Amino acid sequence: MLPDLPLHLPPLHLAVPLMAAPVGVLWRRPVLAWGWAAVVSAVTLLMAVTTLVTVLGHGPVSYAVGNWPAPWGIELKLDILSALMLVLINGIGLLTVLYGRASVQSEIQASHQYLYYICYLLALAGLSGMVITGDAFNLFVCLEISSLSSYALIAMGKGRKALTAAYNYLVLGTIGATFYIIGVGMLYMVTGTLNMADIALHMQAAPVNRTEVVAIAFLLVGIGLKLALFPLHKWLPNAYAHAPTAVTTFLASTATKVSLYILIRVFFTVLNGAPLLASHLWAEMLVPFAIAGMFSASLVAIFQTNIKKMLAYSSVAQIGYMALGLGFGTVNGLAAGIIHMINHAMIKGALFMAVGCAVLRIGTSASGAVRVESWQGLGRRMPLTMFAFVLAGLSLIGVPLTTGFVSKWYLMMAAFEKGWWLVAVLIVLSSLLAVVYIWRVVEAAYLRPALPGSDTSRCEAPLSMLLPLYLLVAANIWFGIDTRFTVDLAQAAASALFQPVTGLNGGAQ
Amino acid sequence: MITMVTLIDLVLFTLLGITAIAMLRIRDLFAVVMLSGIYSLVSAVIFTDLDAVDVAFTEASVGAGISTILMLGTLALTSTKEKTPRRQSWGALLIVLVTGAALMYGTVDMPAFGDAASPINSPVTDRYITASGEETGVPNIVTSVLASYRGYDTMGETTVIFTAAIAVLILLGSARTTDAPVTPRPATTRSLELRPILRAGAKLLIGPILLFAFYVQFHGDFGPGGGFQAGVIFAAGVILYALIFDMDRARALFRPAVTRPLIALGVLIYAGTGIATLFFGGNFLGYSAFNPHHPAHGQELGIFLVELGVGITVSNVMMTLFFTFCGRRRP
Amino acid sequence: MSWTSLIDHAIGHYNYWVCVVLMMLGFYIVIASGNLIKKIIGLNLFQTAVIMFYISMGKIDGGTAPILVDPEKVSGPVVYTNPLPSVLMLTAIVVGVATSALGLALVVRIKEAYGSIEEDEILAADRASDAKEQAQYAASAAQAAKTEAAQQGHA
Amino acid sequence: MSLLLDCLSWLLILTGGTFCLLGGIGLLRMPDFYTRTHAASLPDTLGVMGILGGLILQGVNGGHWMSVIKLSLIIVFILFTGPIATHALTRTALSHGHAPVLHENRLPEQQPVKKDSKAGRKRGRKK
Repeated sequence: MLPDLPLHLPPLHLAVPLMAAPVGVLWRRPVLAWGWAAVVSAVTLLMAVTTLVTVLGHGPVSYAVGNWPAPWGIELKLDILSALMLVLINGIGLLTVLYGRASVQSEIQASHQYLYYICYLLALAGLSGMVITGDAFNLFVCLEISSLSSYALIAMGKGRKALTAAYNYLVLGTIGATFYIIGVGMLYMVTGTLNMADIALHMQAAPVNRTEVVAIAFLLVGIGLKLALFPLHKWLPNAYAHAPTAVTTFLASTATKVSLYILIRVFFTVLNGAPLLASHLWAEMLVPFAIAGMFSASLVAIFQTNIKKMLAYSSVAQIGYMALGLGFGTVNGLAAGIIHMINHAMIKGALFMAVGCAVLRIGTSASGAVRVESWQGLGRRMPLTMFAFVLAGLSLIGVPLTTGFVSKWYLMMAAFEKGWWLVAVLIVLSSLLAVVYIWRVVEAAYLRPALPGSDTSRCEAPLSMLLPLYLLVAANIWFGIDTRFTVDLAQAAASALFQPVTGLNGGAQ
Repeated sequence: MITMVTLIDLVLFTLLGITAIAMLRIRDLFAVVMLSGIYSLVSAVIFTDLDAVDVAFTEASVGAGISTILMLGTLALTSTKEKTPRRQSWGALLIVLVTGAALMYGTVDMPAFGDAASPINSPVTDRYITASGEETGVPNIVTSVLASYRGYDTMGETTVIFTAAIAVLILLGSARTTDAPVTPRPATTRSLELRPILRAGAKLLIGPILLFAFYVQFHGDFGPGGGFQAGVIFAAGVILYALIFDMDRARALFRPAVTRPLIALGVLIYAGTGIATLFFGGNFLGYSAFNPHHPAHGQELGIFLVELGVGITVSNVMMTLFFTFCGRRRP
Repeated sequence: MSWTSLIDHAIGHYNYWVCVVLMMLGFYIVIASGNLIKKIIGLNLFQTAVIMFYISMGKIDGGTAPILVDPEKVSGPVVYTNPLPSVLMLTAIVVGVATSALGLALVVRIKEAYGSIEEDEILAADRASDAKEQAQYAASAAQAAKTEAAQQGHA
Repeated sequence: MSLLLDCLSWLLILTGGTFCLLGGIGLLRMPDFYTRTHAASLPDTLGVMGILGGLILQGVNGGHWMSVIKLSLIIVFILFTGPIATHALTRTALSHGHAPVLHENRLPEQQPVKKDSKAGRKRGRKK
């Protein structure tokens, strides 16, 4: 008897990459391992798109694992936002696998490449698992799958600094995860359930309780650490700078986004309608941190000589924008945050991919290849790569006709709607800082002479890397001009999140 | 209300606090590792006292056993002294004090310890206690919740262990490992071989340890235990053999070529059981579908299978971890 | 609040307080210690304390371990301690040992790469190599600019 | 019969407890590694055996035969592991040149409580 697969898609989003990883032990040859990862990513992307279509057509999906109804069993819950996240994660995943073959070949020793792909599949499984689950503790388990595999992926970077970066990420990430389970434990203590919607129902009914307040604070700090929200971002720049470029691309465009997704879940599903949220204090508390992050991280980025590190600091700043969207605490603000989350995944994905192309061809030491000086004269040597970098950079700055402009536009609209004029001005000002640091790279590549002794012959990255790169750049332009898809979806997702939670088992909307 | 349990609890908790403070102050890492083993053991006693026998079992075998061995292996490869004097880090102290104060503030509204009326003893728990016996046919509620009601979590847990093994193989699995027999072997190992009493004692113990592992694996439905504890105990038996007799001989018995595929196999058994239920018409991991006429029998079969998967993965991961850490040559 | 109720409160929350103190001891070791192994040990301490916190909340006075007993063998109803925290914490222990194994493997590799497991020494080594690289690249960039200027002057 | 068993069991438990306590005191008060190991092995053997023996009698008294069997097995295992562990520990110490502090090689001014192992080892080698 064949199962009705579309009906059972929710658990398969986790189970398929999770089972593909151990099977991957069999394919030791790098080509086979790569092919396997690519096939699995394509399948999961297909599943994710199917789920998104289903959710858009028929409303949120709820799935009782093991036939145990929530709150006794674990419930998987897919609404528009989680389906959107699934498409984002798996889409970026497929692109980085396709892109990563040449990059991984040059940066990771051949005997370890199959382990790299296994770890990638595990990270994919963990991230998908976090997005689909409706259970607060199950989220922690999936978080650990993705975290452990990310630590290993980062440690695979060339050079010893990758090891210390992975170690620091491990320590801070574990503290974050532990804070998260302390928070979940306290919520469980006062509500007696682990199902997010069920927790929300209990909290709606009960008066404000000091244990709940502390629990939410711990959840915030724990997720903030994983999200690298300023000032909890200390692990991120080094981790991104020293990881293999394919890993940086994947993590920068998915891992922090999923952390933001958890934050949204806590604010809008767990705290849904609870007396705690009445003052919107929690969301607004994010605003000062978000703005401080936007400025301080951008300023630090300006003074970086390591391009990967510069982009990593820029990520911290961009996380500030997303958190700011959440901090408005309005439907439009949340929508703006979600829009920027999607757009930033595309922007940073493209930028890091371009960096990877350059690293492949410059080919000095791990840290040498990403120094601004090494990039001098690169405009003539790798015109296509640099052109992509410039386009993605423009999108990061927020020039009209790019996705970056769209997200900043909606953020400013949300600020105006709230009457926060100063915040709107600050958004523009901090975007100017991005001009400075992107310009430094562009200047080096196009206007400065190449370093003595370096190869100046024209040498473009292989097509297998350029194609995914240009696909993302094209997406940046496409969604910058035709904003319907992202904006409509984000607004639908945001307004769905503002619906009160009224019951379990799919009755959330 | 002061009961005997509360009293024992108070004493043990105080002991735990003292151990933790000693761990903070001592700079000899060897002593700190030993203290952390003691800390785990005392925690295990407290867990038993608090009726969490499965957790106690796991903490004793993992915290006091495997963790300590891994740490000792690391010490052997690095150094046993903490060089930098403990910095008087006021920033760290401030962070910790603020966090601690927040937690203390949070305890104010917590239900009292041992209170049967506290919210966590809610309908969710009620069903586990009253209905799990009939629904799953497994008397140990922890096992039935772990493997069935929240089996999806446990699948994730098995994957976490698998991930750790892959990660450790990435980091330590090549270059410096001693695949060929090391010559000459360090003096301590050789002197160990000359110890008839130790060897005789170990010979007598290893058999029962391995047997006990199987007992724990298959008796986990009825008493404390299950795949995870069984896996750790089995690995502990092998580790004992490797420590006292010979690393190379142990590795020849449990070759990486065998253990590594088995790690993957365990995860596949678990997730495969989930997929199999789909073919029987149930939801993912809905074991009842295995036997539509007697759902409880289906549950028993499913729980047996996934526990087997957990046991296979965990035992092989633990052995792999041990061999990778302790097989690495000192730099 | 009367004295007796205060004492009752203290006894009812002593467990949680000790757990908090243990958590904070572990947390302090993690963030204040400069030794990489000790940090991992601190993480273990922290996590074990959290486990204890969960298990404490599951305990019921007069309860017994959540393994069903044959109702015919005992007289009267049996109170079982809450099994759910145990289940959750079994998972947490596994996650904890996985994390510390990975952390320790990283420490071994760091020792091999840097020759040290002290945070200060590693930072110093990194700083030294950074400064060297910085100087090297600054020099070559300056040289490149000079050559370019000379070429333009020549033209 | 049952009263007799009960008394005997409590006697055993108390004896075991006393040995454990003595072991603890000895661990703190003894001068050097070897004597301390000796003290530490007391709770491992006599202490545990006393307490478990007492518990076995309780089990016999109450008819919990499963517990009696399990407790007896524990005694057997502890009887194995305790002395072996102590033996391995002391032999390793001895083979690493850790000499016992004997009466004749203790300096008169040295406090017996401050067992300085390094000083002890040096003098041990001289001998």
